[in-house]
Amino acid sequence: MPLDTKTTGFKYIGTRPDRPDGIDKVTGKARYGADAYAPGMLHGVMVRSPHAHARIKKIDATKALALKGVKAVVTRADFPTGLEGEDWNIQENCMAGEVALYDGHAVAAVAATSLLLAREAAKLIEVEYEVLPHVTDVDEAMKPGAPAIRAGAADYSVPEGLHPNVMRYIEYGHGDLEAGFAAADLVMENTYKTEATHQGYIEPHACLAQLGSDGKGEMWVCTQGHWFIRRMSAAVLGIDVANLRVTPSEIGGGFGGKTTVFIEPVALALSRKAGKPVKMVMTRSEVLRATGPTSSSSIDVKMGMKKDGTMTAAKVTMRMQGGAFPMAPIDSALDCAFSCYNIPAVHHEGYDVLANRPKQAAYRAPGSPMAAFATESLVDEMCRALGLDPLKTRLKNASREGTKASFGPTFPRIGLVETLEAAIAHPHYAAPLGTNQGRGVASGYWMNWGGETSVSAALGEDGSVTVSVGTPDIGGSRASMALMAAEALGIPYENVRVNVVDTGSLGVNEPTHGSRATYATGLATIEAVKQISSKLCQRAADKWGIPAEAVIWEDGCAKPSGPNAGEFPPLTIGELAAEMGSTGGPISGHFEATPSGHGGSFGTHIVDVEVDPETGHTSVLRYTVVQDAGKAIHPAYVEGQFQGGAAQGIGWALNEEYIYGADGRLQNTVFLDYRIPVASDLPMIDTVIVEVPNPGHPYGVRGVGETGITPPLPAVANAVHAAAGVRLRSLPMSPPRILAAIKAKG
Amino acid sequence: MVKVHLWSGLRRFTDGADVVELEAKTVGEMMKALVEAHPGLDPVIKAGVSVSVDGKLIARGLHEQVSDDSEVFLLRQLKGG
Amino acid sequence: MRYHTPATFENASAIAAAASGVTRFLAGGTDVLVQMRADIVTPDDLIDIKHISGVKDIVQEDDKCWSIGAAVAGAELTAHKGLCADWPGVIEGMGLVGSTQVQGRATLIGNLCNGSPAADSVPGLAAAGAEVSVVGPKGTRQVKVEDIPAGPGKTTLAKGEVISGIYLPPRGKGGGDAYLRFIPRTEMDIAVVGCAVNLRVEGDTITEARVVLGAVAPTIVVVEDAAKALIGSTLDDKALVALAAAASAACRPINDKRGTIEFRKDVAGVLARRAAKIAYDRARGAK
Amino acid sequence: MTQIHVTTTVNGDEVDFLADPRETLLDCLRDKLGMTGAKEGCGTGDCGACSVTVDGRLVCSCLVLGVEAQGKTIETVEGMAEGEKLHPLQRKFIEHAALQCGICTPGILVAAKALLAQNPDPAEEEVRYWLAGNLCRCTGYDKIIRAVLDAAAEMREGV
Repeated sequence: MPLDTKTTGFKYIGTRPDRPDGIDKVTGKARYGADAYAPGMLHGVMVRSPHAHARIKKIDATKALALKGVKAVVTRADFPTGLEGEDWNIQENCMAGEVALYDGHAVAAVAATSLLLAREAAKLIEVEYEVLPHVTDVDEAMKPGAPAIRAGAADYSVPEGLHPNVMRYIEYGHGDLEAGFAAADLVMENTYKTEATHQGYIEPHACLAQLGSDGKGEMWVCTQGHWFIRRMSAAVLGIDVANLRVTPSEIGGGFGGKTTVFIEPVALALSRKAGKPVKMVMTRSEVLRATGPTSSSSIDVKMGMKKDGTMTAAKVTMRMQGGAFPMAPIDSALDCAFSCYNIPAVHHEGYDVLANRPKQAAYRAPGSPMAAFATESLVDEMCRALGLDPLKTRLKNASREGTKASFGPTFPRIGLVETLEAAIAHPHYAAPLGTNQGRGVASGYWMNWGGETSVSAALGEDGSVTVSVGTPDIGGSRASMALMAAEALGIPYENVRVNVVDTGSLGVNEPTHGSRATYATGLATIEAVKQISSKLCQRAADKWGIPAEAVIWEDGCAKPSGPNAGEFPPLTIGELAAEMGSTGGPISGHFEATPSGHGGSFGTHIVDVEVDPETGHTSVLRYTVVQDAGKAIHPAYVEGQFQGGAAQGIGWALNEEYIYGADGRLQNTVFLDYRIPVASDLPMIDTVIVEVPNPGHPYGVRGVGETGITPPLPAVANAVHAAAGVRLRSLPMSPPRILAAIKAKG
Repeated sequence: MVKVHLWSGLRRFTDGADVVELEAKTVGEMMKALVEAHPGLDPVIKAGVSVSVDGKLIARGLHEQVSDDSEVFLLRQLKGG
Repeated sequence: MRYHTPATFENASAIAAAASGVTRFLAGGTDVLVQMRADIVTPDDLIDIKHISGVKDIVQEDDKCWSIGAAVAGAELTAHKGLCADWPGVIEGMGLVGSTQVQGRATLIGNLCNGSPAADSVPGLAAAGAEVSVVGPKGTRQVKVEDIPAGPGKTTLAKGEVISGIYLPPRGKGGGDAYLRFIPRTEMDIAVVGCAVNLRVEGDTITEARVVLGAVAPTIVVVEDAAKALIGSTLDDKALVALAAAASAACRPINDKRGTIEFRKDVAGVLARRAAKIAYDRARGAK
Repeated sequence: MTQIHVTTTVNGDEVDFLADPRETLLDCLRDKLGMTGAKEGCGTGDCGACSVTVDGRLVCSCLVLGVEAQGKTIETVEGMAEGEKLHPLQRKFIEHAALQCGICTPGILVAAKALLAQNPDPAEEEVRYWLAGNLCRCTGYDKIIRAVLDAAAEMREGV
């Protein structure tokens, strides 16, 4: 795709205007998932398995249905059969079939005239279970004798002889590994473990669904991607996608967790059965028990290094459980494991394993934080052993343009070196530290994503422009799109209105995921509004009686392209728009693509912590994020992504974890015990935006949403080591673990 | 001939080769030729792969050009959060 | 669920005594509403005591004893200068319960009657020697705070009994108290270990002491040996070591999602030392 | 289930509704009065998204029963702006990009307003501890804290 790339001399790009949806969101007017109501609406409540693994012998809803005001009960029997592949997985996850596969797995649902009544009815639905043996730990799930969760479901890639819980096996690499290790002065190998975490969005899943017996339906839902919701819901229910119109609400956080369906097809099924709209809103406990947390992981990493810090070879073996369904993100985890470094010989191996836990969903750079925790911890340990500066050692080995990436291809223009240089030069890196304090650094990578994208732009009669996009605005993307449209058209930011529209109003769009919205929707927005300006040039040319090629678009005006084109005063967008009905009709632009020049984003973080040697408590004292944004369209929201990613990574490193009891039940199902960072846990988070323009975007944008969660896990572990003299190779580094390590050290 | 690099887990479908040479002018032709040459790869490609051409990830652009000196990698499909 | 708003504690007690199903008293509601929401408890009768006169009062009696109404919220205690000056440890314990929002509602008596061994305000109250008055079908009785909890989620209160108020003794000369807890974050967690120390000094020598641990046993633990380690000392290193050892030894904790047995024992000793230092400084500053 | 008639004042207006005694003030504000500014993030008082003030005291409306609102004065995010004039906190939140998804914003604004009412010049640490019960998963709190401190400074100058 030929792109008219521009990386300097911007008028609007790089400024920090107020976001267009700001007032709605500070006054309580913005409507989120649970803020919708419909006439005659019923409330739906799910019945969930209290067992980690159990055969469903019988479901009896007689007592529930006898309650006045209870309108429908659905079970798996109300869904079509014969689905295959991921469609079947999604259906099975939304409503258990023969076996409940994890604590919290939905087994039935009820709709009633009030929420209180629906809750009461749900308690009256009697489910008879035969409890089966369960396994929740990834390493345990691969051992002989572990209960097979779904025998015979492994794909082509799994060699014979592995436990039936292994769903996929991946192996790749390049270079001579043995020679590489032989050439090293130091070879180290360790095992690292990370526990599952949750995206922790503050807004629970919510939807308002209506489906008729004719298969025509509508849904209001908080989601990162309503076309995904449409496709998955339609598949689970066996209806046509075009018959289901999905409107996205404002969304209260997603981080990958709102890219799939949980309650949506069930609400539609209840609505179809009851003949009325049904609203379903998850409780926080349901969100934690039964949506899509991350995988937990167990990782072996081995690396060879010369005395001067040169990396000679590296090998990683990654085991991940993604719940009772395949598709734990081993692929991206492996690709990110050594992506920061130019290592002559690398080898990757990965196992995708089933366990009796909820089906994992994407969480911000899926797989990359776990991989970085292992690799970047090991690099730090090796730098310590060899007495090397950890940032300079990273710089020495850093991937750059032309490096053969650890996952195969040659890197195009990337910005890791620039982030490392900025981190080394940052005053934070040289600042003094006190007693029990330590500093850690780490780098991280996310490859980003382009994805299916459609954007429409329409010119208004007064010269203002409406842009219709399909990627929900989770963190200020309306502002970024408006800035790019304003820049491309040369009109004020305020004259662009960006709307996130429903599935009936635009072609297919993938969700706001994969750090793709500013990149892909931005690219499509620029191309769509450029169609408007080129049409306006044509109108001006017609008016002036000169060829369209002789007209250029500049500063919001059509102008003759030079003296040879003739002398005409510029025509403004407003003048041209006012006449468009009589000069050829309405003007709009449309662009659709699956752009693939997204380019990856690298980041380097510096963190200072203080560890209380008597309690193992870790305080984060200072934090700096350095990351390549390609070009920061709205720098305030880029900084926000950096800071938010760092905060989530700190939570993952220190206190967040899924805790399963011996009974296979999740023990921490509320925010009181699922401990995400609170305001008093964190310092200000300093940011440095590095801009190495991405040649794959007209303005050089790289996605920035995900990379920021990757370095904190190892950076904090490295800082804890520096502060307390102990190396924690299992996350979270909760106080009991740190104190035990300190005591073991003596 | 376009040289296509496969991940090594696929070697058992390609008689041990992790680079396969094919006649193709587009990504679409390349995928077709790949399955014709090594039918064992069919389920892999149907399950979804990404193709990297000269360092650029071609998600589903079957018409994208490849030439004999292109660097082509078959990669596992990835999605972000 | 029936919602009652009695005008006296005697009426509240009578409603509870006559009830046949599950009964809960409602003051701040920060535990009851959570339990209702989580389907742990759905009361048949919910008795809101906030319509009873005097429940929002903090009064210092003529003998310098403090009388605190049953519905006084944490934020109201924290804002009370006289009470904070006399019993800073008690108030800082209560102040640690939940968020600012929870402080707007949560009460000392609610924290006590919830029966959690990790309740942040209870060790401080017990260390201070606080008592509560219990109104029941058989009349009113005074009970020491440490005699109320009976185990996780359980109290010694009989059917129909309700606590109407709490009484802190006169502070007197040379007194100081402190409460510390350990949590993984800085806020919003349940205590993994809590420790309150209340002591009195004459000159630099400790003459009276009470040390109470939370979250290390089914109920709070009044640690006599820890108090002995302090009494007669000037909080020298030897006393601190003995104090920590006694505190650790008194723990009968469990492994759970919030901490391990070993961790709780260790940290109980650490917190005892740290809390004792604060209480000691306060006592000497107050003399 | 018997419903109880409740009369209360919300953002200066006297309103009434019928409440099942099991329903929270948050349920009543949202489902009976159509005031969906306060959000339910947890229902257990751990996230602060439902923050309102009752008789001037900051609370989680999910931890107050609707029937307890009888005769009280309630303020919500919907009452912060005066007509089209935003409260300085609201303006500073937009200026500082202190919201990303915005779901925690109503609760944080109500909580921050309550803080500044009792302490017009809080230190950073005081703001952080005061807001510890308001979870935000998007921002890492940095820009939220800056917006509150900046609004406080502006409000002090304005006095």
